[in-house]
Amino acid sequence: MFLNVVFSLSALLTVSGALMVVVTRNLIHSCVFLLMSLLGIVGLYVTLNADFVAATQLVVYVGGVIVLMLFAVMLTGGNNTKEVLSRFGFESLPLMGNVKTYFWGILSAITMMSVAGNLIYRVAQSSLASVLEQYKSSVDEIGTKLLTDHVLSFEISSILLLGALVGAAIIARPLGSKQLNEEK
Amino acid sequence: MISLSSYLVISLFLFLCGITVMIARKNIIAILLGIELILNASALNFVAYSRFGHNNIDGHIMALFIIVIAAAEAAVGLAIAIRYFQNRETIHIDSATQLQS
Amino acid sequence: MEYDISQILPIVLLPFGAFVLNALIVKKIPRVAVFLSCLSIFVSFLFAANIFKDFFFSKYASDFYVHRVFEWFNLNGGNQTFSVKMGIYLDNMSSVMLLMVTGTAFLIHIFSTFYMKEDARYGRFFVYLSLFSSAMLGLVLSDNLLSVFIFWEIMGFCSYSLIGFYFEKEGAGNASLKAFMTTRVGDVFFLFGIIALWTTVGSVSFVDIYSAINDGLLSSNISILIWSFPVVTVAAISIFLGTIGKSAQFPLQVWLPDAMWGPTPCSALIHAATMVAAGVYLSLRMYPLMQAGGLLIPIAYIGAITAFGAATIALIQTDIKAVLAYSTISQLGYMVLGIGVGAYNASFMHLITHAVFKACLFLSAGSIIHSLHDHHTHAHVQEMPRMGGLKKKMPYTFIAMLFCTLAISGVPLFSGFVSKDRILGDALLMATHNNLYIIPALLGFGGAFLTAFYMFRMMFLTFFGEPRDKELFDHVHTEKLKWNQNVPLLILTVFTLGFWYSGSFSGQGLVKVYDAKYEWFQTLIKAPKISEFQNYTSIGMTEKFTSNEIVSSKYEPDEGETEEESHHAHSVHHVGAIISILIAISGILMAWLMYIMKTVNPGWWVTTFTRWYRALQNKYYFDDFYIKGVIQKLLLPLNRTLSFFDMGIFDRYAIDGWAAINRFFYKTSRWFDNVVVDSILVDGTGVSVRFFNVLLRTIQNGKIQFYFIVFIAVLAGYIFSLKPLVN
Amino acid sequence: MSHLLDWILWMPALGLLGVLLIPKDKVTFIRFWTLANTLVTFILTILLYSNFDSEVAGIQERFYVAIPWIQQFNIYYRLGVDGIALPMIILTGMLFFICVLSSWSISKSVKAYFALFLMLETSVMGVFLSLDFFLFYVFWEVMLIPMFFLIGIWGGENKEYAAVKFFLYTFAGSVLMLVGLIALYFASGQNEDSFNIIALQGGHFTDMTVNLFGSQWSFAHLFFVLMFIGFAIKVPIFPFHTWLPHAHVQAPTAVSVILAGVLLKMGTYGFLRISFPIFPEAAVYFRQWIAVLGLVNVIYGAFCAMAQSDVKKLVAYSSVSHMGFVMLGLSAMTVQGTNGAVLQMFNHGTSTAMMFLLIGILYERSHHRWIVKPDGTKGFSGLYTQLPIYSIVFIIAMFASMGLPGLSGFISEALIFLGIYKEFTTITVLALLGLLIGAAYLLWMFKRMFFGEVLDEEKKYTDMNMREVFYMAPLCIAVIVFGIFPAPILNIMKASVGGLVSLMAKYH
Amino acid sequence: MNQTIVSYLSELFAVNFSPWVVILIFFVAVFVVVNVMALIGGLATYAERKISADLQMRIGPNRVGPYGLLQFLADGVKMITKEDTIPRDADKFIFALAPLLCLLGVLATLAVLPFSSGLTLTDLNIGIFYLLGVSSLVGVGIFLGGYASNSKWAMLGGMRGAAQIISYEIPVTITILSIVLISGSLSLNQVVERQGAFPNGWLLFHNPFSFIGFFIYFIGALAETNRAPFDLPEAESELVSGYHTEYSGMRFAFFALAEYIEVFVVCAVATAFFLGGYKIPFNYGAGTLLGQALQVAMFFAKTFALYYVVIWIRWTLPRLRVDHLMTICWKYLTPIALFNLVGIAMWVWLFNGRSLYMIIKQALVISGK
Repeated sequence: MFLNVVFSLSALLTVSGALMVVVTRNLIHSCVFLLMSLLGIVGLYVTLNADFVAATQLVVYVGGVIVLMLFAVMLTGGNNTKEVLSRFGFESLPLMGNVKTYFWGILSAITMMSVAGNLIYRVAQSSLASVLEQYKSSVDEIGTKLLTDHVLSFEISSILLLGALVGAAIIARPLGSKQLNEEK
Repeated sequence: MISLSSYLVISLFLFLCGITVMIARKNIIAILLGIELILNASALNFVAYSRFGHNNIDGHIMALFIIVIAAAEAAVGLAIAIRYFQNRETIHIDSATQLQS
Repeated sequence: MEYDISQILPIVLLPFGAFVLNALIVKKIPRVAVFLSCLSIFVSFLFAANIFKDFFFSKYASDFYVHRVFEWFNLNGGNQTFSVKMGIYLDNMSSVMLLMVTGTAFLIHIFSTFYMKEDARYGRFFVYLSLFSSAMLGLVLSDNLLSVFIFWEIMGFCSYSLIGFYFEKEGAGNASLKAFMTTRVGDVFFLFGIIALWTTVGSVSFVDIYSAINDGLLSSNISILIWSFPVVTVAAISIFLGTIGKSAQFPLQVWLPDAMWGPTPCSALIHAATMVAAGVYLSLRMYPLMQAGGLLIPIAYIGAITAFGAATIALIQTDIKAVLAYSTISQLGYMVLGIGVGAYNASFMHLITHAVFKACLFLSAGSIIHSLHDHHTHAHVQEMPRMGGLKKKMPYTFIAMLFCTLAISGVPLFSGFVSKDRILGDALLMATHNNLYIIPALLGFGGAFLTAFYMFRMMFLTFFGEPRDKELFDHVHTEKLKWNQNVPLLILTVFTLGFWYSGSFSGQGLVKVYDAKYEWFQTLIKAPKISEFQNYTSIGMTEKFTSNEIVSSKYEPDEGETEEESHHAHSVHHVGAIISILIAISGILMAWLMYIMKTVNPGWWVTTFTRWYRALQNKYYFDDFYIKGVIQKLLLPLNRTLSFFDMGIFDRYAIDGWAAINRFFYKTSRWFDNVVVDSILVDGTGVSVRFFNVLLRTIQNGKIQFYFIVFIAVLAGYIFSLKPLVN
Repeated sequence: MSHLLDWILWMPALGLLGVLLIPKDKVTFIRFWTLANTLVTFILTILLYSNFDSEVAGIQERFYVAIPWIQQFNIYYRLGVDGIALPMIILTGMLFFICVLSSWSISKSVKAYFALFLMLETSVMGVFLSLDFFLFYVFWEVMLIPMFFLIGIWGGENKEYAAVKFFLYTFAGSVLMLVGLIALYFASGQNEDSFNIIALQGGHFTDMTVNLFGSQWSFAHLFFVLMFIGFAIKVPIFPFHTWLPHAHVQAPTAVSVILAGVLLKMGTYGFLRISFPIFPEAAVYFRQWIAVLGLVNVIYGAFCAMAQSDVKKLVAYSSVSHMGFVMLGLSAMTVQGTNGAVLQMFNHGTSTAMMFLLIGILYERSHHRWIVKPDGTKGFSGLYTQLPIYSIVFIIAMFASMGLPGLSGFISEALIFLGIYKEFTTITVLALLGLLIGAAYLLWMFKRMFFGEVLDEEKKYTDMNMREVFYMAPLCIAVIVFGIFPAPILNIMKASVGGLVSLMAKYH
Repeated sequence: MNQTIVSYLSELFAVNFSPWVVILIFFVAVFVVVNVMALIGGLATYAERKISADLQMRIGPNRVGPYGLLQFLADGVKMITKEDTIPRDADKFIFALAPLLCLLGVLATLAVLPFSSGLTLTDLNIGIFYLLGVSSLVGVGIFLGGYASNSKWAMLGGMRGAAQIISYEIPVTITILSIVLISGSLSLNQVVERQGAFPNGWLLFHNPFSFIGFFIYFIGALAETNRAPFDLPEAESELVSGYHTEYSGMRFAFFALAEYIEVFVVCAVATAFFLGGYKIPFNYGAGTLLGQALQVAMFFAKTFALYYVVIWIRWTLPRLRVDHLMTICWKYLTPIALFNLVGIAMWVWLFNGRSLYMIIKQALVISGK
């Protein structure tokens, strides 16, 4: 029951956040709504007994990614609203006239929706349904598995992170004036 | 009663929002937001399946890896976006036509 | 009589230890190095004396020996077994030898402290001496041919280094190279002999070889090239070739005169007393093999020829050391002759006596040379024409040299007489038995005459008469008795007297020591009876000496089986003795007439026998033959042609020729590649591709999101067409 | 302990990685790093020696490593060591350590030099350690690459020619070996032992025939000959030896030390490890020809050496001559002969390494190597007076390589003669003449260079410094100690060699 | 769930609460704690002013109440009654959201603080991890605040704050990780339970590395809470008042409150991690309410001691420059923290977790025998 409350709250948060991300034109706002829906996902993880994943989600997204996004928005001229009104890039294709902005998005959304309906139908009538178990901390188990079964992927992901760190630092390094000129 | 399909629906919705964002927005950063949404959807799927399916923890670990990858992707992507903006004062995605034929 | 290894081994190990230690410290503190060398050799002399005492008083058992064996290394692996043993073989002969070597070596060390004093490489000289002494002693003590060979070669190395001791001089280099290579020729055959014996007998231990000879193991044949010989002959010949190389016998004697480039003490020790004698020692050890190989007559001939020829060359030498060198060669020839005529112990006795007086002679020459210092060239003088009248200046050296000269020229009461006379006597005896021995005997007597002559020529030219180089003479200080200049000489001089060896003053064994039937030398040194080594078991290195090794003397006089034969032998010996005495005296008289009385003019001989004189001057053209003939005309051109063939012809055409062939192929294939493959096939493909991409270009608008939509559409289509995931 | 071989094999590779990571201007750091790395490898080989069980014939179980590598072709990563390989491994470790010290004075692109050097060490170790024929071949080939560059970049005036010649020549040989390899793979039925050298051994192919050019040939004989040529080029044996003088003369000091000390041994090691055990019957069938070739090597090499006026070339030909002794010992197929051959491989490794190092030291001072200059004047004279320590070390090296008793060369040569005497008496006699010539050219060279008056341009030569003395010392000690007391080396090899000899003994 | 206020009470009274009661208790406890925290935050402002006055030889607030003790109430009233202004060009939605995010982030951390062995709202066994996560909301809040109020000072302040917080999270996290290595649990209760009451049992003196680690953590914490000398986001001399320049009234109060409470929180974490937390000597009165009270008292005593140090530092040290700030973080703190991590790992591996004190004791005992 308590779980239901948490679930419904966080589901609401998630869904509404995602929806707002889609519909808002303001980039900053969509970042904030993204944050909202991520928090909702944290709640969903909690209802799924995935406490460690939840905490990780919190740390990484809330602490890192969102702030990065905001930074990026700031550094790239913040929120230029004219971009939102711009058209799709289908001028090169003659049959694509000047159609409504979200037409293609909605079309593909409908497509995927029906696809997913198909999927969910099959999943629902499959034997996947199962019951909740007693809550049990997943930290130690995750740790054990990470260092036994998944150790290789663990290492690889760490190397990936290192690479991403260095790469990002190198890509976004401040340019010298000469360099700037030649890159322009 | 919370069932697997409810989580699936939520994640599907996230996924669709992500796709829509990626298609609709012209701002590179916005597209990155969409990607984040999609990644989260998949992570949620993983965790949900590991919770309701044969009950083991691997889904969590997959989710962790997805988060890791998301972080890396965000870092590099945003760095690229910033550098792109430094070079030509826009991050409109269609303005990236240097490699176009 | 208790023996364990700790009484024997130090004799070798002390000088070797001194060598190792000195090699390390000689640069820093040469004095200490010198002292250590002398001390070590002296201590090993004490050990040797102790051993000699034991052997001397042990009832003169002629066939008494100590044998210790240890395994050097083995190759047992799989089902293969092979073991290399080293050991110590100590019998009467080696005990006497030990005493001689250590004694002379010690005295020469002492003398060297005087002679090499001013030399820049004072310490290093002693390092070499220690190494040499240890090697020589090891050779004396070693029980098998392999270790003999090893020490033999190490001695060769020492002689090489000491001949080249003054390496600033070009000639020293030539001399050392010549010495080493000449002996090496012998050594290689020696090694072959060792291997032949080893493979046939299965061991190279003396006793095994003796018993193998006794069992006739060695009569099997081996085939070399197209001929086939009995092993025993091959082994005997090759081992005797080793002797020839080492003790400078007839074909290979050329190196010894050049060896005088070395410092005089090393000439005394190495090239007079010990190393050159080692060859004879080896032949004596292998006497049964020589016998069985039927090699005695050739040995006798070689010895005789060497003895006589070297003596003739010595006649005209003016360099004092050269005279001594040739006399050494000829004396060694006498020893070999002794082996050839079967005078086993006489030959060995001559080895000992010769070692003593020749060492003394060299040391005396050394002290003369050292005191004759030319103040113009700042060099020591060894030319006899510039000497003369030194008797007053250096009396002690004169006494020593006089005694030694008397000894070497075979004057009665002196050691040389005793030993040489026995050899000659035996030669005469054999000549009476076998006509083939007549020539060696005659050559031997002639050599004795010449020996007496040229030795006294040297004496007269050096000490008597008026000084021929006044200035040089005046610079010589009158010598005072110095502990390290004259005392060693005098000590050695004492041992040039005959009775030490013969136990009698006449040298004919009339006076006996103790209750021996004959005098000690004849009693002690016997040709090994190969039949007695049958029931022999080698004994481990660490075990105590046990009495079953002592075989009590079964010595019987073997000069003829029957009474009259032995009587005949005695008579012949008396005749020989008388002849040799006369010969010696006549030789001395001749020299006296020539160089004191001046009644006979040497120049007359030169002018009369000019061709002979030139032949002697050129040492019978041996060097010319070897160097100009063999090496320069044969060896070097062969090398040059071979190496030119290798690089210039074989490598250039046979190997690099392949490149030319390849060049043709790559030219053709390059044409094919350019024309056919590249321009027709490859570029043609490119053209066709260009045609198609004109069509496909239109949908290639670089719009990511368009691609994304397409991707989603395809994905959707795929999923719709999907079968149910589950059940 | 079971991973010791992996460590020995890959330690230089780790060092190589390290060198690649060091910036190229940190020259001293690179040198010390390489030095430390080779030292560690050397210590590991010593560790291997101390853990070696000298009783066991053949491969030591406790070090054996076999991991599937390319399974569908039954190629394994198989490492193992036996008494024949171990001396070579120790020699390799020691020589590489010393050569790093000796190439301290290399100043031209140090990083690349040491990187290639460590690569070379890995490949050589691999050849000596690998028991899988394919792996063996791989390492054998990899060895060519660093050699090519080391000769071609840091070499003398005619380096390109020498490098290309070395590469192509050796490569041709190894191609022949490759043919044999593939033939063996198919002949042994492509099971998972088809590349296992140990499993191939023992003469399974004796009676097999192969149809070639429409006629029946004995499989063993045909491929023995092919592999023989392949290895003979490496040894090198008479008709295939001409790359050696070029490579030696042009290569830098350290490289020619490695070339003479280790690489030549790889050929004879190949005979001992592959040709003879796999085709024993063929080996016995061809043995007198092997002996004759060895004899030709001895005599011909000695004569050619005597004619040289370039010291390095002289020593190069002398190693041709000495490897001829090894071939003689192998052809004997007796316990003394084979032991002597393996011991000679080790001893020649040390002595000739000393010679080359010394020549390198002299070259650093004089920048020429002429005993007699082309214009007929003296190249060197009276070095004995000028460089005393150098001369002492040179004497030791020279007498060791001419086989003076008491130094290491003698025992091996005596054992070899002892081995072949009963089989080929005539060849023994002639080979002894070769020994004589060997003494002759070395001593003649020594006399011409070291005796006599000191030339003017030699006045400025300095004697060996501490570093040079330091890296010559171990070799001197090895030469002297193993000359007096060879048991330590013979003990580790004798079991394996005995096994090999008894295998060969079945066939003659 | 390990040890919470609920389970503690159910043990204490040996009754099983029905879910409703559980939720009731839970909410009551949360209410209490949050208000106490608000109170503490208020008092902290007072304390800050008093202490600064003391350090500067002034008297400080002394009008309202005894020693001006009620000053903070007066401030609160003023805050509430002030007009709530929003700039015209501001992004209103976010402008309203930012302070709430800050306060949310801070208050959420209180859930896992172990005030005593009983009084813990919820003892997650990933407690410290969770704490780090939610506390990073503050950064977002500050940033959004800076952005939303459309002014360049605020903008700069917000950016600085976000950058600083994100950067300094790294050494702090690594240090905490190394402590977690020692104590082997992420739950703060467990960490505290692993320690002893006396300094020899504290993790601070567990080994040299943890001793260094404490200072790294403390510096990082100062930076994370924008306290001097790291108070660049609100550098009044450069930026007028940093990210809350445009704020007024209760929104500003939220920011201030959030900051002070966060300082308290980091001090509490330091206490729990290094200074033996709520442990009282001989575990006096375990299980009884008195014991709980003593533990709470001990916990607060240590925390306030640290709090005093923080204020002291603020009024003692000058402010850093931005590049110096980043230099300290990336070039000094992070490497040292990593070194500490390795060092502690080695220590735990070598002496399998014994502390320096125990090692010395054992050595002495052994040598004594």
